[in-house]
Amino acid sequence: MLALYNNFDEAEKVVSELRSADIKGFNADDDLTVKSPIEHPEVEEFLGDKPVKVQWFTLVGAVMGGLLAFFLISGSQASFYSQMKGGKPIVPIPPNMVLTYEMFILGGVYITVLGFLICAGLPARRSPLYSAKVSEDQIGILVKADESAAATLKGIFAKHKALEIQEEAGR
Amino acid sequence: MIENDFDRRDFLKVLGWGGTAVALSGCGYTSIEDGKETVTSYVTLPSYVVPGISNYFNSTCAQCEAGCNIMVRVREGRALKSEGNAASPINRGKMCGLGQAGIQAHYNPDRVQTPLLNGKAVSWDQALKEIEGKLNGVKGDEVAFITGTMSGHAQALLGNYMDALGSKNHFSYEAVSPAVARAANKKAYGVAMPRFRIDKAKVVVSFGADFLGAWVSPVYFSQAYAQFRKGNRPEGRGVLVQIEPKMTLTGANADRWLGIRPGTEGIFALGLINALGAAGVKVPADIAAAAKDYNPERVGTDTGVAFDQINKLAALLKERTPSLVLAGTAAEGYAYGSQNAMAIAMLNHVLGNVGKTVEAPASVPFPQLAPTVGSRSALTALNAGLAAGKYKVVFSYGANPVYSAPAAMKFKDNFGKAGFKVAFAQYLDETAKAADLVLPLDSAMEEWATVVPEYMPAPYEGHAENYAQVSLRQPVMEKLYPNKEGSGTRSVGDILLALLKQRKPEAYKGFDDFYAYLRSAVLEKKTVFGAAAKDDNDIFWNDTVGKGIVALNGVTAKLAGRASASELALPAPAAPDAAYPLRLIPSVSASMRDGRNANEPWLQESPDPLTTIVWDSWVEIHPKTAAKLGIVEGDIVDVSSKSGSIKAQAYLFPGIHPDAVSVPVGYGHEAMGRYANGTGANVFAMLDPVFDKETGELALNETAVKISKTGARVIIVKEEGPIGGSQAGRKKIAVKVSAGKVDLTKEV
Amino acid sequence: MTKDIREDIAWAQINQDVMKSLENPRKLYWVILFAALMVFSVGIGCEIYQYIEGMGVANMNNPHMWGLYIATFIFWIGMSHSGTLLSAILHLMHADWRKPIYRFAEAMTTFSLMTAGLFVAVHLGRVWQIYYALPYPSERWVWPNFQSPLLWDAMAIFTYLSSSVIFLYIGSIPDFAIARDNIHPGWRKKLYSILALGWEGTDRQWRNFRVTYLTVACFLIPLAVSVHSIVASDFAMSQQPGWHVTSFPPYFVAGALYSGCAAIITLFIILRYVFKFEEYMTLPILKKTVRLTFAIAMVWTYLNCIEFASVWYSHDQVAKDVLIQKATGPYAPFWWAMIFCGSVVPFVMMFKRFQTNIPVMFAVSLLLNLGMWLERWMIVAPTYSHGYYPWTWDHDQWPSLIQWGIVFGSFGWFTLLFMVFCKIVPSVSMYEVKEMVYHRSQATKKKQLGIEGAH
Amino acid sequence: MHFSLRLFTLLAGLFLAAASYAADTAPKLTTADDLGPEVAQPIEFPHFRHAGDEKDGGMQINCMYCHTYARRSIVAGIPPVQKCIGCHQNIPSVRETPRIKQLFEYYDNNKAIPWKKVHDLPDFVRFNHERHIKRFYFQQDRPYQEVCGYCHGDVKTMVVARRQKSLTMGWCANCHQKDHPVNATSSETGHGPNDCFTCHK
Amino acid sequence: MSVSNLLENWSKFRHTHPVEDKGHPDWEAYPSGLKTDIKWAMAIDLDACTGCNACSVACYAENNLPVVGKEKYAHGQEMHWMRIERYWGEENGEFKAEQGAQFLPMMCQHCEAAPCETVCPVGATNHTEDGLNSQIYNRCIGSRYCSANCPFKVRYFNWYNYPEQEESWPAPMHLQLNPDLTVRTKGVMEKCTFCKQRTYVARNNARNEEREVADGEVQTACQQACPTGAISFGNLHDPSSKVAKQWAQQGVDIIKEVQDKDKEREKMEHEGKEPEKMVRGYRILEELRPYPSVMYLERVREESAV
Repeated sequence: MLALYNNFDEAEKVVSELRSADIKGFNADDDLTVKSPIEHPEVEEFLGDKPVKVQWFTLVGAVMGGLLAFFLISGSQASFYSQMKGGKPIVPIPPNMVLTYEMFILGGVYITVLGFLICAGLPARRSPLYSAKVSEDQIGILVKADESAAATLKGIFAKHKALEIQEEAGR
Repeated sequence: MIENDFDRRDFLKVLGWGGTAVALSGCGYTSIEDGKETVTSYVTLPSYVVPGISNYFNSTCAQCEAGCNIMVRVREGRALKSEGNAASPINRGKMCGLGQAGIQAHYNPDRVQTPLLNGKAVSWDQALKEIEGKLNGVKGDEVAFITGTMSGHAQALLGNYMDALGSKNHFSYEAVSPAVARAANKKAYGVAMPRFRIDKAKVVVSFGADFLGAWVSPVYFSQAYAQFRKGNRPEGRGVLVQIEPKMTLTGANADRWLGIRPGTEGIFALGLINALGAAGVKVPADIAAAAKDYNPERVGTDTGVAFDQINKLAALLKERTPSLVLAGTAAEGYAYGSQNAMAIAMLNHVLGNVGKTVEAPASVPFPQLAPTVGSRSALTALNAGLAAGKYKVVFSYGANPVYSAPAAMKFKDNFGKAGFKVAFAQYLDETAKAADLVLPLDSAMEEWATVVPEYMPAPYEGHAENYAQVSLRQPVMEKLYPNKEGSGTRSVGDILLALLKQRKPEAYKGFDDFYAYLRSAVLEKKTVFGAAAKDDNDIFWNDTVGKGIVALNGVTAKLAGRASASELALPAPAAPDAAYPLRLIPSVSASMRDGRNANEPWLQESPDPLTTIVWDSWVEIHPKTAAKLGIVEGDIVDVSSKSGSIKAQAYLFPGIHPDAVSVPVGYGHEAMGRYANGTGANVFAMLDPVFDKETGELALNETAVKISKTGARVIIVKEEGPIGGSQAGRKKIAVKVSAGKVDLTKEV
Repeated sequence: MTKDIREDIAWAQINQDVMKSLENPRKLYWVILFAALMVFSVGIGCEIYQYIEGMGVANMNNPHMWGLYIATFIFWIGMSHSGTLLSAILHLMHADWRKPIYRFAEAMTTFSLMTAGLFVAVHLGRVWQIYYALPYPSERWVWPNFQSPLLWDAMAIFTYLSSSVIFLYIGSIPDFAIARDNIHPGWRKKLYSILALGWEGTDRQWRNFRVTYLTVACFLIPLAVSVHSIVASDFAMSQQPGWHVTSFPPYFVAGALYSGCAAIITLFIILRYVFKFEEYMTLPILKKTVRLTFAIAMVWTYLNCIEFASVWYSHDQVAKDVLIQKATGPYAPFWWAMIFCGSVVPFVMMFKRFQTNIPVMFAVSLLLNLGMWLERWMIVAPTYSHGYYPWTWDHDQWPSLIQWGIVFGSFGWFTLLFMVFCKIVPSVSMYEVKEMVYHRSQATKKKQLGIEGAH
Repeated sequence: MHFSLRLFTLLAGLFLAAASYAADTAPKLTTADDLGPEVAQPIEFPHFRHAGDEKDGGMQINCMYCHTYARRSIVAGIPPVQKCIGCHQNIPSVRETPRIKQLFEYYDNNKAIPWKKVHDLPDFVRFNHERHIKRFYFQQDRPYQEVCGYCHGDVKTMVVARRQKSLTMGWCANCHQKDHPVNATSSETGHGPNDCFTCHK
Repeated sequence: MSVSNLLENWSKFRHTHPVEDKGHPDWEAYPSGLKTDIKWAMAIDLDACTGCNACSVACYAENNLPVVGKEKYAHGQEMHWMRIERYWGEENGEFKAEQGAQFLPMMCQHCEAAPCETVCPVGATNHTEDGLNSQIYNRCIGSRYCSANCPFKVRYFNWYNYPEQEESWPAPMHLQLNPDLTVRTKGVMEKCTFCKQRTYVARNNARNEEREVADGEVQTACQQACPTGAISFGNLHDPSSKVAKQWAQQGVDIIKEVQDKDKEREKMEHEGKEPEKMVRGYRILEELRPYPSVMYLERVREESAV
């Protein structure tokens, strides 16, 4: 069930009420989603804290990239017919460090983005309950609930004069 | 190096270069390609030829008259590179750039490949028949033969041919030979070209003798020079003083270069004698008499060299003996050139060098093989004859008079007057173009010949004092243009032999080609050539060919007493003509010489040592003079004399006397080949017809010129950068140290 | 005080305005596009000729082994840096006035990097063997030489390019969603729905989005710095006088930001006109950008002086000679032109009335870029013609028309890419403008409330 | 979510695989043993007949009897026609076979046979037969079939020779890296030169 | 096994040549029996050099150098690996010819620590185990960084496709090309190789006969041509070779960037003492620490002469 609201204040009220009101067959933690046209941290506070795990991907990626770079480069220098160049050691540290640094960043960025896609569940199919308005200027509140809870929820939505309420039956 | 189990001619037949694949593809593709190329394979092969390993064949360089002994690297039938023959006393395994480029004369794309009659290709038979026809009913003295310096059996054949024709008119012409000096030497020492022992001298005073660059036998003299400069030889490191109006390569290597006013070399020499006398050196009476008026002050004013320098030089010469004084091209190129040369030669007598550093030369025991050294007077004589319409048939070989004769001589027109003109030519050069019949010549890599060096080297590595040598030239690869159906090239020897057969068939029918003639001629005299009578001919011959040098017991000439110095009379330097204030000095560069090798790209591309200019000729002007005329580097200037003018780029050059300008000879060919044509200007053409009073040699340096800007300006194509030869204050690039500071005695 | 942006502007309005830029720009757009195409094709023609004939046609020679190609290469690399500056650095600083303009700045980053990449290929003598320089396990057991600064370059640029592409893309996912929702059906709609990855703006998406965007931004800043200091090390690591300068890396970075900002001003003005973005790319924002640029110009000038000073007071006569030759030799006109454009012209930006004067700023920004291009050329060429070894000193070597043609072609190529991009991707970040508007209106509301409370 | 996780693991796996492969790869890559193209020769020279084993009707002639330059020159070379004739004029039994007829034709017209190169390395590569023969045939005293076979494959079973080894740089290097005993007796080993400049000209 | 190889031979891969000289890592390729410890080096006596250009032409002949012609020469695109430089004496900005000119043959100095090697992106130029600065034509991709970093500017680039250009080797001139070398194509850097093809043959002969390369066994083309024998070339590690003797005698040590004798000379000059007899060996741009393998001997001029 998707309800659209005009501004954040209303949306927040709705959310908080939904969470406080204990409705059978409706778990506010899992079944409640807010869709907004812009990034809006306040709403999330009302949704209760949900941790973000992207940083871990970042760490792994960066470290992996760095190590890979160093060993790949030094290893290949060692296996390159051990050619002497300009009186420098065959495996010189400074240049390898430069490249390690670059690969460190490269790995970091790539894996971070990968992490983002995973954590944000993208790419994903769009749910049928979606309104173009959300990408424009309205806030959508999407709830999943049993038939039994439907009426109550609708009530709550209506109370806060939702602009529009979409409903999808089944499941 | 070479085993001779295989007849050379057969060898060349089997070892064709045709099949050899030449790697031009370079580093293009990275994959291996099977079955694209063919392997070099032969029907039969001498055991000493191994694919992938080079053979070296000894021969003789033909790039100049020095006749250096070379060995040519041959692989899979291709001549690759000529290198010096280490056994040779002339060049001792070394070579000059000019010689190196000989290989390009051989492979030159502009060679004449078939006989041409009035520009149309004909077969050799037709060509020879034509000659015979033209010679019919022509009296002997109506035939003239102009050649360059010649020697060896080809010359002997030529002599025989001229005799057969009953002609005495063999003109041996060299545009830049030291003929005047030779004449003067004859008077001063009794021999035309004594052995100059630079390697024995402590001081060498050279009056414009460019013995490191283009004088007589440069590579040989370079060896001597190296000796002379060694600090660890008993005489210690030698001192070289060069006195000349325009700096030559030798001048550039002198400890002291004196830029003297052109033409006053003789005066300087006498002044020096005078100064030596003053310094207490014993001077023969007649010389002293001749030199007495030349006190340093006067000489200083005449020559433009500060007189204290003359005294210092005298002191040096007095202190360090033996010394050696040389008279070179620059000194002799004047109306009174022989006077100059004579005066300079006298110096050697005064300094007592004769017998010490001026030695009696040895020569080969066969006069008919000895070189006929070319001269410019020969051309004058021929020209006179031609002008008078005396000659019906004219042959030319190894000379390019149409190019190198001064325009004032009108040689080209006179040449045209001759009824029938035959040119033996490798290129279709100016003379060949003017000729009716052109006979294509083999290159030096394709022909058989014997060469007697113009300058016989001093004994080397345990040779006898009277060492003399005959050098052999042998084909090192199959002809590029073989004699198929009458076309192709032939060696001068073969041509002369064929011509002789027309005259005296019976005398020469024994020899089917020049090789056979040469072989038998040598074997005839094999005892003289150092073989025992009982030696097997083939072994001896193969051995000789393998060595490329035949050492002989030469005949040593005597140094005769000198002529009296009483007739030494040197005019004071003429006041410069107002209309033509400057003196033109045609300079002879080591690589370009008289221009016969101008079509060898390596020579065009290798920078002139002193100016670093490539691919063009130039006008050397002293910065002061240039400033006066408002000329800057790269200005196209018009250099004009009474008899002609050229346009060339100006180059400001510190090594030249302010009253002189210098233009290199050898450039500006109208016809020769893709590399020579139109590069630079031909300075021969504009020379004034002034001749040496005694020898009648054309005086090269007697041309007065004026210079004017044309307004055009170019960026000179040269090796050096915009700051010329400056080191921009950098410490350690090319470092010079004064001899007093270093200890050279213990150097390896 | 004038506001950076109207706070009462309706969000729907924002969508419409920006979406319009994808539909119908002004005529000028097509003119520019066509011109760019022409110039680019000239460049291509020259390159083909050079490819066939060999590098000789560019009229380089023995001392002058590198010419305009490398100079222009550095120029483009430099240009790329300001995008990062605006999007990443200012993002971390929460300077929200960047929001309307950072999108095209990032686009500029990406495309100038692509252009720079072209020059690597153009410059090589045997570009068909370029794969030799890639570190891949080959049958031959050979590897590129990791000691070579050129290889660091390649690595750095690759990292930078890919990262900034990703950054650009991540940043515009929500806008793709908007485009997807608002555009009429057609190939574009399909395209956008793919690019949007099914973005719905759920709280979960936003949450991760925020963190990711921040992280990548953090990575980009050191990366950007490293990239241009590595380019600098192409020269600083070498031994040549005038190149072997310690202060090169920071000097290059400053120069990079400088030229980048100048370029942003130019493009700002163009886009503003072409896409009718007066509402969003407002004069106050221009003013802020200009001030930023002026600051950086001063930094660059300072570093420039430092470089000269360090050369001048060192006892390295050779390096000194190069400097003198720059100021007096055949390159003097260009060198002084560089000083003028780089250090004198920016003072125009001090004056308030010019800061918002479109034509003046347009001209100035162009001059600045010219100056920065000259700077790069003046780094490369004079050292060649005046190195350690006097004999190899050269007359000033003048690039051939081929060389010039390829250089100009690169500008065409860049403009082409950029203009096409702006036509396909919203060049103003809609959702962020909304945020900007939202937060600012909130702020003012609070202020008013405060005032009323006082009564 | 799960879709993306799978994607992630897949990508990460690929990345790691590629990386470890790259880091540890080179030696494994050079085991090619492919066959070169058929090369049409002017005369179909039956190598198996000359060099082949007894049981296959071969005469077990040493490679270097004909390719005699291999031991003293950089190239192995093709024998001059004279060499073939030298034997074949005394072998009347095969005198009339078509190939031998061809051979004698060439000889009588004094024409060299335009053999095609089979093992044709690029022009910038320098392969020295002499060194390899010295090292493996004379010093290590291996059988000649083996020594020549390293690079030329099993020629003694072929009619017209055909390339059997890849002869690529990696293939050469693979062997140059190995330690080979100095000679038949000693235990001391050394590997081929590693300098690019030794083989690249 | 690159990584394991890396860890096993770490120390080998870390030593810097030539300063802490443990030689070239590849010397292990030669079992003790045939160890040929070679360092090719050259000594050029500027006093003997007359600047006659013979060496330069010989180089053209030996190394398949193309003739570029006037127009390209004008653009500075000439290809002479060996160039003869001519300097004048200078006095307050004016050239002085009184002591003649000063010639300097300049070719690749084969530096032990060559600046060109480190910067090549593909490793086409390396330090070989016999002490040459190699140039692998086929590996070169033409980035021209090596030349940019060469203080002597002795590297020459193939600006055009000379092998296929009509004027470089018009038939039959191509028959003269030396089969022991590649003909370099468009876009490749090249330079003096100390006549690698010759040293290669000499070394192979030596190893076939299981001996060391004798002094004078191999001559470079320029050395062979030089009419005054100003150039000497040989193995610096063979104390009996002429080159080694010269280097030793001139007090030039290949792995020093400042020679002791120069230190002393400086000290004396600093103390205002006149250095008495000195030796004349020096290396160009030594102070940049490329450790060149070519030693020059100062030209000597007699000041007392006139």
